[in-house]
Amino acid sequence: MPINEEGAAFKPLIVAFCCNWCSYAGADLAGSSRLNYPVNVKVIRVPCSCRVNPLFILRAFQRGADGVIMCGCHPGDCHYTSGNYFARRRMALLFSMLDYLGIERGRTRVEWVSAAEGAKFANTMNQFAETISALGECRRLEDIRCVESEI
Amino acid sequence: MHADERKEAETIIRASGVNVRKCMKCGKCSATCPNFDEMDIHPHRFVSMVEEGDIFALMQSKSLWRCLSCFACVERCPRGVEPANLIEAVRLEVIRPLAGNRLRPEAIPALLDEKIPQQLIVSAFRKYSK
Amino acid sequence: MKFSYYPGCTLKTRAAELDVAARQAAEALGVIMEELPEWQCCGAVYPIARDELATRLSAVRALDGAKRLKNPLLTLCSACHHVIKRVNNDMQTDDDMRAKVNSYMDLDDPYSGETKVVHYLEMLRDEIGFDKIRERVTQPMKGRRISAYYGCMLLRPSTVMRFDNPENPSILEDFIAALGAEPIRYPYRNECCGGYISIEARDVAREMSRKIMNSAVKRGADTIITACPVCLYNLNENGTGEVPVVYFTELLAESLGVKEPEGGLVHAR
Amino acid sequence: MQKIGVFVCWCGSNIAATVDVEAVAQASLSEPGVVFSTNYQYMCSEGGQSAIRNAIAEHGLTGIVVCACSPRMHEATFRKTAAVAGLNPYMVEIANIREQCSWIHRDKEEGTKKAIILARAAVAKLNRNVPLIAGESQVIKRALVIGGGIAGIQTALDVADAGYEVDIVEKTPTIGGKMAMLDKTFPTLDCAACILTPKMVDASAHEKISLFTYSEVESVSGFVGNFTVNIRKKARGVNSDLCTGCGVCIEKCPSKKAKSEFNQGLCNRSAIYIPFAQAIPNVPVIDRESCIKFQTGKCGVCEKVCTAKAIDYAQEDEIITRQYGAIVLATGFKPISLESYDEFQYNQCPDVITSLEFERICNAAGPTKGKVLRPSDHEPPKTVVFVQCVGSRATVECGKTYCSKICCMYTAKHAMLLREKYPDTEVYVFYIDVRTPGKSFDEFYRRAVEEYGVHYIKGMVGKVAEEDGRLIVQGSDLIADKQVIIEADMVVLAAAIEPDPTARSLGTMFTASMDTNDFFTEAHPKLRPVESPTAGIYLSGLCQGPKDIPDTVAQAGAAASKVIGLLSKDKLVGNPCVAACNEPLCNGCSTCELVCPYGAITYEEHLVVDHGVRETRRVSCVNEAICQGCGACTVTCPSGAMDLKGFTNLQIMAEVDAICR
Repeated sequence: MPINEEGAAFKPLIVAFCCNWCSYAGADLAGSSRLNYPVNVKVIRVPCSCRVNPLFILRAFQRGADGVIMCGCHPGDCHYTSGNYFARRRMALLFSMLDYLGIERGRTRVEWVSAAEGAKFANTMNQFAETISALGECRRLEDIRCVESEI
Repeated sequence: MHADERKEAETIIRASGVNVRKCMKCGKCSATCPNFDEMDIHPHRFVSMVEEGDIFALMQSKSLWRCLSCFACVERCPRGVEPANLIEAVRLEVIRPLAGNRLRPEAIPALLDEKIPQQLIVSAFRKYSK
Repeated sequence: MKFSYYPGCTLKTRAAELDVAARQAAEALGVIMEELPEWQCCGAVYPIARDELATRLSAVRALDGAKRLKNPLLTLCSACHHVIKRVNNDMQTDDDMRAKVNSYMDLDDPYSGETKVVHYLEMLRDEIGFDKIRERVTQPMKGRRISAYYGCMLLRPSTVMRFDNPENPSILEDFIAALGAEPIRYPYRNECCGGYISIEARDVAREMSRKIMNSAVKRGADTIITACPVCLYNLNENGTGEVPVVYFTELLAESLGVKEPEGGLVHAR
Repeated sequence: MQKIGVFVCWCGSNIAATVDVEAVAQASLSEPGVVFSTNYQYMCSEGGQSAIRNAIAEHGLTGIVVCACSPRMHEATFRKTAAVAGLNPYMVEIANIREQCSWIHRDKEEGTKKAIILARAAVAKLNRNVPLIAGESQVIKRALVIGGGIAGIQTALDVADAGYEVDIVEKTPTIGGKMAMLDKTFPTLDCAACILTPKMVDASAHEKISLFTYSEVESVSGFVGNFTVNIRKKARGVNSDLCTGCGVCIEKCPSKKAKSEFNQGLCNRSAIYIPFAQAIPNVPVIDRESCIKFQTGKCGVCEKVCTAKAIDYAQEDEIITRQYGAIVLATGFKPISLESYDEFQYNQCPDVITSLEFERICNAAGPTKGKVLRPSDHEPPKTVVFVQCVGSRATVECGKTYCSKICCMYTAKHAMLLREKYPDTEVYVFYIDVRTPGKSFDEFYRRAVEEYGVHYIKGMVGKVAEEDGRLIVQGSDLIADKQVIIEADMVVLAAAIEPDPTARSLGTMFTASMDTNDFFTEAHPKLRPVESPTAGIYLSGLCQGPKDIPDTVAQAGAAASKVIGLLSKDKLVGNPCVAACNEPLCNGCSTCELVCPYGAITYEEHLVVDHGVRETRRVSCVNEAICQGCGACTVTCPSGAMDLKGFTNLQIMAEVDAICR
């Protein structure tokens, strides 16, 4: 496990965008089934995966997130019929651009989690956290002005 | 449970790759077994006894030498438990230590007839000796 | 059509008919069976335990040999097929096993299950096709009533073997029909014959073999065919002796007209 | 500047055990805008809610954050609380510190830290909330019920009795479903037909109910209160208005080799047929696959013999478009295919049958006129073996992981009926567990054992083999620790049940979510059991999960009451979290219109003031009644003019910032 300067074990900060109808409910089910996943995974609820603006993801990396995952309904099961298809295409382009900028592919992910898949949600988060732990901290897009202004 | 027995149980579960907790105790393995009547401990009890860690009794069992590895129990188990794999793992625990062998090379010639295929001797040897 | 061929130890000795007839028939059907230049006994039983490494190696050597020759691996004996197919499956699906075997074998190119394992019957069904075989038959077995005995090794566990429906197989019946004979189905064709138990408890094998043979005979079979030397031994030596038990390849060679008929049905009685 | 109150719930020990609620409340006080914070044992209780109301009044709060369970659970509750206290309900945000914090993290320090951050994110979002007012939409006072089995019929009757119009769409030629096939029903043993057929007649005669049999739902659009559905009426080949149901065509039809679906393939039917005598409507259907006229062009016997001139070979499928306020899914079930269970020889031996086939054999209107005879030789069986859990409770590929729930009871019923009719018949039941939770259920099963002498054997059957015309059943008796061999004449398999295969495509069409077994999921497994998570879609009967007839009828009534509740409203309060266009930024490019799945976006010429310049421009307009608030347009908009109320760019950015700080 990578160790940061203070000597503490590195715990990646992960932002998870979850659609209200499937994935957020899946995350709730993971909770009510008491399935463990890392504490630094923080979920933001959006109505649909297609509400996730690429700017939100850039912002997360800019503010120090180590990984961003977007979860939606399975293809064909979108509550709004087609939102997840838009999301899938947008993310394919965004992730490829982020890769070009040096945000490794492993730091971004799209996963379909239905309301019945609490176990899949927890497993996905565990795996994702593991992948990012191996990649280490992500400072590539960090906004230095933000950091300095806080000092 | 004796500490040695607990260790044996762990070894058996590891080597067999069987998750005994998946068993729902329906008995289809024992219903299916073509050699049921020859066994003192029946396939479904193998599963529950491993679960309970009752290994020494299994290691004494005649069933170890009567399971034919025909995989009928494995095929038909509705929950994918694989009882034959457990029996194999217990059998290995018996024959692996020195002097655990059931079949000795010296004994073979007397058992042969002129038609026995090599494959049969090899399989018996693999199952009964190490 | 070219295959690397793994005969196995018994086919070189007691079950030579199985092997010889298979080669003759393959030649007549235009299939090239190229015996692996080096092979060892497969071990006859699949090492079920996950901590058994050495007993898997000879199968991996055969598989790797075929891989280097870029051929699918053809098997004939049921036990060899069972062992090699399952070890191949381990190499494909069990990361831990694959790593251990490869580090032990130290191959130039690590083996991870690339070779396709094909049983001779699967070759007949999937590569040639029983319809084609029907056309090539010169001595159709008209009027013959033949039962197939599958045994365990080819069918189970079906999730790995993927050979045929494990409870109601039909590949041998289709084969029998292709030769012009009438296939006789009976319920115990996939039950165990007793296998290696006959070395220790012949009476057990006797009971099991008789149940199988009785069931086939009651339905009017005049011959039983099999692909396995142990099955053949048990049915012939421990069965009721009412009908002959022969290898399926013997019938094939015979009906393709590439085998002297007298060698066929009187075998091993 | 907002004046925010933060309310931290303990949820008994559910939250308080792993989150220091006091610390969360204290920490949130340092967040911008927060003027008040507190914690309470059960925020959702009356005490908790009144604490919220008091705090709003006392501190003049402009918004509240509740740190509690999932917003899917109690967001609506707290919005109502806020509204009562005079606060706009959309000035409420929930921080989910139960499902997504206390329940998944064991370490109290870590859990508390995370809860503080989640609260901070909710506060950050709330700082950018604005009051929202929900729009209203019309409710069309008609319901659609998909599926005409007992579930669909009961729901339709209950809704129609309340005075609303109901349409039933049934894919087969008659209503009645699986229940019509049954002989007797447990635990009272009254005959299924006697209790079902009057309901079928009621449904067809009800002035508020329209039946669309031999019809399927083709497509749907719209939303709760206002669905538009296209129904495909498949061509019967018979004009329903002219047909008198005399049955001469069926009698004279020369093609009589088709397997009767209603009799589970145990006997044949003609190409022109009605499924069973009491079918509703009593109008035949031509099965074009087996009709000689359709296959070869020659024949036409039915047309010749029909005095009513009702036969119409040229009839084509018809699409009917109807509007509905509510839709009920009642698509039912079927037994699983036993293709992968050849150890029981189902596909090889005609005397190995499924329980549903046994129902037909027992049924006085069935292929054997109610005499229990072997399909192979029409002889009465002397020994019958029942095998339970065939494909149920199985984790292997070909099975179902769940308990099918009805098999224990109907098997006891079958065993009992057999022993009653034929006291000489020996009856064995192989069971893993006998599960009889239900009123008078266990007593019923015990009667089978104690009074009727049915042999219950705890164990499973491993193999069935046919020898000399008998079925050799090899099973285990776990109590005796023995392998038993029973020579039987008939084997009856209690096959697992699964949702009807049409449910899958309907689920996609209606965006009604399904579980991994293709059962429809309910909005809440306990508290909203007859509603789909999609508004306006309700669930009735077995399509939601295995259940018997009493449970199905109860659920059908419950679904009906929910439908009535919806249809009784004149207007529905919509979701105010809809898209909105910032007109000065909009360049009228139409991209948003292209991605909108509801056609909610149109373009209009509006007077726009842009940097002091007044001009008329083509700008995007959102129809708030149609917009469902998915947000697809907001991301696709190249100029950033589109935003989603309640989930604005700034709100979500603020959450991101708060989480990453």
